Amino acid sequence: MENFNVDTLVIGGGIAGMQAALDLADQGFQTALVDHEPTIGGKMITLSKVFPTLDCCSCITTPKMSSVAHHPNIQLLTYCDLQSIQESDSGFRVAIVQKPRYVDAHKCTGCRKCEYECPILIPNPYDRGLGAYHAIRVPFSTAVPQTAVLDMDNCILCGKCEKVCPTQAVTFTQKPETFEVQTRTIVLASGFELTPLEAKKEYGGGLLHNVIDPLMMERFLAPTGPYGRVLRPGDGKEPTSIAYVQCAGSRDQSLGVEYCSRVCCMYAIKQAMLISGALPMAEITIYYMDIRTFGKGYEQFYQNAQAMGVEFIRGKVAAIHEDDQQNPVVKVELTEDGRVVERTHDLVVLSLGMVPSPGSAGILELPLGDDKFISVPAPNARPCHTTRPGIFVTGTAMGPMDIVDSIISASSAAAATSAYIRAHQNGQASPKPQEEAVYA
Amino acid sequence: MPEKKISNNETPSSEKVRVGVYTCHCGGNISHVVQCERVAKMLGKMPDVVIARTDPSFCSDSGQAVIEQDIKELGINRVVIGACAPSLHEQTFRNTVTRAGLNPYLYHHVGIREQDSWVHPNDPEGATDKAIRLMAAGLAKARLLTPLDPIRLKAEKHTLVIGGGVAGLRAALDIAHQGIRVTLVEKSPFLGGRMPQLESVFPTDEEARQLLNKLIQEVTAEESIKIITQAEVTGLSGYVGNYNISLTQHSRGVDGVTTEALMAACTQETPDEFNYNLTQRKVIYQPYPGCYPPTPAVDWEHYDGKPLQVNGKPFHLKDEPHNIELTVGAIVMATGFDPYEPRQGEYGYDQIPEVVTLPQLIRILSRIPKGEPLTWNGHAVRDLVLIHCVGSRELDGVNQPQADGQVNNYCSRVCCTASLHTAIDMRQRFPNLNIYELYQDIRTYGRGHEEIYRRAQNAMVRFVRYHGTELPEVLPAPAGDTHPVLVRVKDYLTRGKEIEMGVDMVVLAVGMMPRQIDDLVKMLKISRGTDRFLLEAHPKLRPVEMSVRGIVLAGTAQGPMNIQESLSAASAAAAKVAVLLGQGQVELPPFVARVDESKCNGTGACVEACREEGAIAMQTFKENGREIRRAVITPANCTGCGACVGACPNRAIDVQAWTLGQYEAMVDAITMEIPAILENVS
Amino acid sequence: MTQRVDPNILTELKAFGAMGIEKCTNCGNCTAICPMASEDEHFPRYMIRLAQIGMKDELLGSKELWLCYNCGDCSETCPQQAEPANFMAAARCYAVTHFAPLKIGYLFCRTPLLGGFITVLMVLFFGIFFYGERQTVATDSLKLFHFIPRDLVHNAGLAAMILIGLVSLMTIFTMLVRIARVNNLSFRNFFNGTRMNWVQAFWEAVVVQSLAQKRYREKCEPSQNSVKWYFSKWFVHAATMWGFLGLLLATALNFLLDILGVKATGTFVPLWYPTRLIGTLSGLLFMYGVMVLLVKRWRSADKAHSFSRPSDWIFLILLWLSGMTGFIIEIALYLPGAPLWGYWMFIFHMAVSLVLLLLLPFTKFAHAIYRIVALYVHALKPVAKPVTAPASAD
Amino acid sequence: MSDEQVSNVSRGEMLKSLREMHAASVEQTQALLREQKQMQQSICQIIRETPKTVPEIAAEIGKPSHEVLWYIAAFKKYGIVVETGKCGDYPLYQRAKETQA
Repeated sequence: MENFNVDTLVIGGGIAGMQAALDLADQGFQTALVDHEPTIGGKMITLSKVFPTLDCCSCITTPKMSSVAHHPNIQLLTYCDLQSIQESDSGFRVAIVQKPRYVDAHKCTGCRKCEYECPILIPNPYDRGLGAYHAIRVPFSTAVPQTAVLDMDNCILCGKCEKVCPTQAVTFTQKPETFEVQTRTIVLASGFELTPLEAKKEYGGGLLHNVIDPLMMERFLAPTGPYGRVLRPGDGKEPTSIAYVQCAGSRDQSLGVEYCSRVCCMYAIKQAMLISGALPMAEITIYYMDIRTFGKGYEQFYQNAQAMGVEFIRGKVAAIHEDDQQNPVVKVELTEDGRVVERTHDLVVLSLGMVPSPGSAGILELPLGDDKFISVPAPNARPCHTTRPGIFVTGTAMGPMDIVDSIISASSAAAATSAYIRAHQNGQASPKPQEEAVYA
Repeated sequence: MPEKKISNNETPSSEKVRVGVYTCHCGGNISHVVQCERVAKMLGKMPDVVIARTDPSFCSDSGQAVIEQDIKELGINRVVIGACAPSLHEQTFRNTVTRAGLNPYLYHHVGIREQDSWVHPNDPEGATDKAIRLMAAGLAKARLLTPLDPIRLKAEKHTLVIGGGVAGLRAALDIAHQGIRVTLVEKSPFLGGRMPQLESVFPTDEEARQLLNKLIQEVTAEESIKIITQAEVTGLSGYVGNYNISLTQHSRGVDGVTTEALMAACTQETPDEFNYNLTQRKVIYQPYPGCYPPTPAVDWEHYDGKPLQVNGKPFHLKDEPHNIELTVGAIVMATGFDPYEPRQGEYGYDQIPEVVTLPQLIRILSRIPKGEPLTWNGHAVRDLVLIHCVGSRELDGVNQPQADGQVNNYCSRVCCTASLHTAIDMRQRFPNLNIYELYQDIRTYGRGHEEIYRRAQNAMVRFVRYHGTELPEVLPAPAGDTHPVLVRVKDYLTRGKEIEMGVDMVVLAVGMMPRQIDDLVKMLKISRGTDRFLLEAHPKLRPVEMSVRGIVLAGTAQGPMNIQESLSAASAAAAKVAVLLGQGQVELPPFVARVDESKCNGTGACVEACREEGAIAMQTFKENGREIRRAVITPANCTGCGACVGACPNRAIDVQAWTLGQYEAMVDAITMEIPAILENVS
Repeated sequence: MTQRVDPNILTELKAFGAMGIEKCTNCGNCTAICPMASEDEHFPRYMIRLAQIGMKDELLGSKELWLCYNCGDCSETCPQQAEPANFMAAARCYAVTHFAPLKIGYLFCRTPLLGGFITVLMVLFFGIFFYGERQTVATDSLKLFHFIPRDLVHNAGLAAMILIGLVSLMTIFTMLVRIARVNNLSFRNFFNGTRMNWVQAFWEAVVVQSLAQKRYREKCEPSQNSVKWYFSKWFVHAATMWGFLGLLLATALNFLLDILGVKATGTFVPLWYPTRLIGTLSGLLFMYGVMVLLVKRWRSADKAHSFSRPSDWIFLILLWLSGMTGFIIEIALYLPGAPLWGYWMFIFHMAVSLVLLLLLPFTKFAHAIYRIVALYVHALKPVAKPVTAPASAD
Repeated sequence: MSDEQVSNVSRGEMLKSLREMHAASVEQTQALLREQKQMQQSICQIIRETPKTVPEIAAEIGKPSHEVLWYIAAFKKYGIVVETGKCGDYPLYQRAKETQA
């Protein structure tokens, strides 16, 4: 990989990163988008449908991924890690490592012949480990780029993939490659992780197979999910009683996560509605402390869910244990009528919250807020500016937010970034000269 | 998108039509109901269809690649895609087709999600049948498609920002930073909107006016921003890239020289809106010290017209409104919000003097000097109740509808945090004050907001949880009670026990209502949602754009937001404007009327039928020595509504890509009996 | 019935040591995690709520306060770190203050200095009293009941017993009255149990739960961290309680033997003599329990012991002193000759033990009374079921 | 090892040296593969003739049901098993028609 210059380096290929990159590239700025995963799409690509419109998620994400891939002003750098960053006179010099795919990205056509030939099955992280894929694979059918990647840690080097590849793209000898990008600005969109399923021991500490995280449920609801339908992972039963435990990973000082994660109420309600569609006989209960459906159209969404028969019970679930049928039993006080009950469900979804993705913040030497997300010193004046001039932050890297807010935040970061570039031009290449206008 | 070359737009009509038909599963949205494979199989048997495929999602990169490949390898020259609504991905597929070297208008999009699978979830058979018909109709149309070119127009690199509140100011500044000229128009005589009425803002506890002044300074320092106050949009024509705007600006009424004398001479008073009518101000006024512009202005609406006595001489204040015309490429709607005004008697509002709204309380608090106790209505306030969700989260059948018959069933997003923030402030300033918050759910969702909730708890603010179906009651206390007002509520943290609080002041945390901008909405032909706020084109694909191209949204005109969110939305709006106007040109779809010269004999019916200004006109041509009157279209002004098509007695006008011939073919295909379709196939 | 909110109760309870309780958002985690809470007895959340809106009568009239064994699970898992266990302890202190006559408990719950001072004063008073009544010192062997006349000791003990008996009855009565009022019961309900005979309830409360500590044993051990059995909450508490009861029994038996003329109090007996043996073994058990409890409090070992009220300390210290002095006396008894300090220690022991008994209704010790009553009412569950029906139907 | 070297040695030798380089992970993965093969054999054998639910399969081969489900999901994805209806709340799975031995 050659070194090259860009106007902006966007870190993170989730929805916020893609939107920021597109908004900047559309204005004519040379943009590089770097992601440590072998495909862009972030967390959003693994979701089923999105609230409150219930659009299918891939209908929103995949075209954006495609636009990013085809945009003449965007250079896509997948499966790359940031190594270091140095301030230079015209911005930043960023060293990036291209991790070896063991597949020549230029030769690979994404035909997946290698994948079908590979004998090893490994847990598929895009299915939260509940589905499987092979040690060499295209991450998922809509991945961008459609390039296979080999997991050397789970490879027996049998060479079958190499043999079957029609374009001789498999190269076991690839090595990490380091290259440098000279950029004038950086947009950090490194996203979030779920609070770990294991964090709260009262909820089984991740050991109960039928107590799952919400992204698992997203996969069950997505047509491309591991089972192609909603089944509980403990024994493949189609659940008839499903419970959501709200604030299972937020607003809980016993976990060290004190803030509200902002999206859990809505995704729980959304999933409840989708489950009602997929399993019309299922009873769905949402245990909550406060329902926070604050966004545009969200309150109506909540009321619709109530009308559909989703049961809302105010009370923080204190503990979950398993009965001898693998059924999770929740213990909760129904605070509205003051009774303590133990209720048995087939499946419990812990509405886990958001914690910042580890990584980039440290390399960029950005200070963190009390909540460990990137600190934004002047939220009421410059909501996307970090403490370092020329580095902007957007999306869930700066705190929990939903997709709509992430997209708006991304566009706003794009505006801040382009304003910064224009203000610090130093006689360097400005956006591409405009074409002569054509009159109708 | 920057220069996308449109090539191969000269597909000769004689060329053999080769259609590719693609039925999308839409990630299950369609395939869960419609048997897509069957649709594809049926369509595959129809004439001219070269290939019929299905895919989990054609909009994905791999899906698009399939289509591209077919065009290149199978020589497909017409593309029919059955998928979601065209509003979502028509553009996506246009780009796909273009990339493959085909004219983008040789592709037709059939909405079999919104029009079929979503509306017939319980009738898979019927839905599949319907999908086949819709697709067959699409195919019939696609056969008749001709290559078209988009209309490219020079775009004015100039933006109109309507509204001088924090969102408007931010949007103006960010747009100016992208090298685009801005005219900021504000209805009132002063900038700042609602923000200066706040004191300290959460979560940073900064001074609202200080923050705002910084922003105003930046805006006023920017040469490419022109600020016009006391002005309203009174006329609008044109289209994206070239909107012609008429503004009417009122006089400020005072000029620099006599300002102070005039202010001194002015005696007429009127309720001060800045303090939510709690106080009086003169009709010549500055809302607050340090406002911008600093020059006072005359409140023409309330001015009684009587001359002032200045230095013993009568002085007449006169409003001489004048018009300003400008051409802009885009419009930013930053018209803001109004606090919900409770109706008389709602929680005792406007009946019991102890009942005020939260915005009023903030003004009241700002007027109490440091160290002095809180008094209201002539007595010390020891106990105070804040009621949440007033004018928000209302329920049909529980809350009384407003004048327009609606209830505000949305959440206003900011009131929870604002109430708690104010409560903390009060507990700090008046340590003996006891505060109750009556809430349904505490929605401190934002970054640092939960911390505010915690601070309020640590400050011993009391919380009482009511149900939206059983609202609290505010009553005057019987004589001899320790407090003037009683608040009764069923507390759902105490098993619904009915409790009562004696209080000295009741504060209603009122929600947000959109500004009254009916005229603008009509003029711009933009849409509002059921909540009456302005409606974005799509909450995720185009969250700050309206469906009318060139009009973008900033701040609370779109829905309740706090300051930080307004700023973000405003900056996002600026980014969209920059993308739209940055290239200096815009592309309009070619779906405009076209006159078939051979058929037009100049009846003029089309001109009469046309609703757009300057879209169609009669012109006289000399042909073979004869003078012929014929209709001529100005594509830029035509919206493609088709009114002229219906009016023409000679079928001489058609809308491009939506011609009568195409419609007829579609209708024939859609009404064909299924056996007939099959026959047709065999 | 509409009730007027009293905002002052919570503030008052904070002064009783309910630190952090203002952070409570009523999420219900504490009640759900509580091993003692059940369908009908829901606490701590509901107790906290009563305090938040100032429902003083309901709070004081609740048996739930006394069903809590302070295992600390609620505080351990509280999402807000509002320390509900702490609140319950404070509320019990508050209740003790209200139930016992003359609000003497207030001193011991709220004012560490004054409470401690009064305790010391009382000990001094009895010390001086016994010192004033002392007789000759025997030097050949320790003849304690010659030093302080046997009858005097017996009479003082009897008087103290009668006094605290009366006071305890009063406090029990006050508590029952409140429970009755809050639950809309008549006082007779407590004795004509419908489904469960009140004798049975008594058996359940006194023997099964209080002596055998069934619920404590079964429910109050933290499930997560495995503690050695001899450090388990239940064992430490049981050691203290049974040790104390054993000592009481030994004393009573001695008294009985004296009345029956089998053996005069204070005559020398070998270590294996039944009453002596019971006393020594109980004493060892007792000292072990008290020591562990003291160390736990001192180290704030867990959430349940993170905060201590003066009343907790005074009670524990008195227990420790009485146990410790008892052992020193026993050592003196078996030493050759009659060390003089044995006599002084005896005076001190008498004074401390008397004060311990006298403070029974006013310090943390009072839980021994109230918990039995609460457990009794609990055992009468069908009668005591709250008649204020939940306002919300499902 | 540079590209030049690779082209000079035979493919077999290259793989061999690579295997040495990744000895630990290869050995681990080979063990995993054996387990997977065995699992696949025993599962497929059970459901070759009659479709069964996950708990039934798990009971027959004596493995935890969540593990069996993981394999079933994987096999289903790659076309080795198919779903053939339901037994109560549990879907039934059967070996797909084999295209090759």
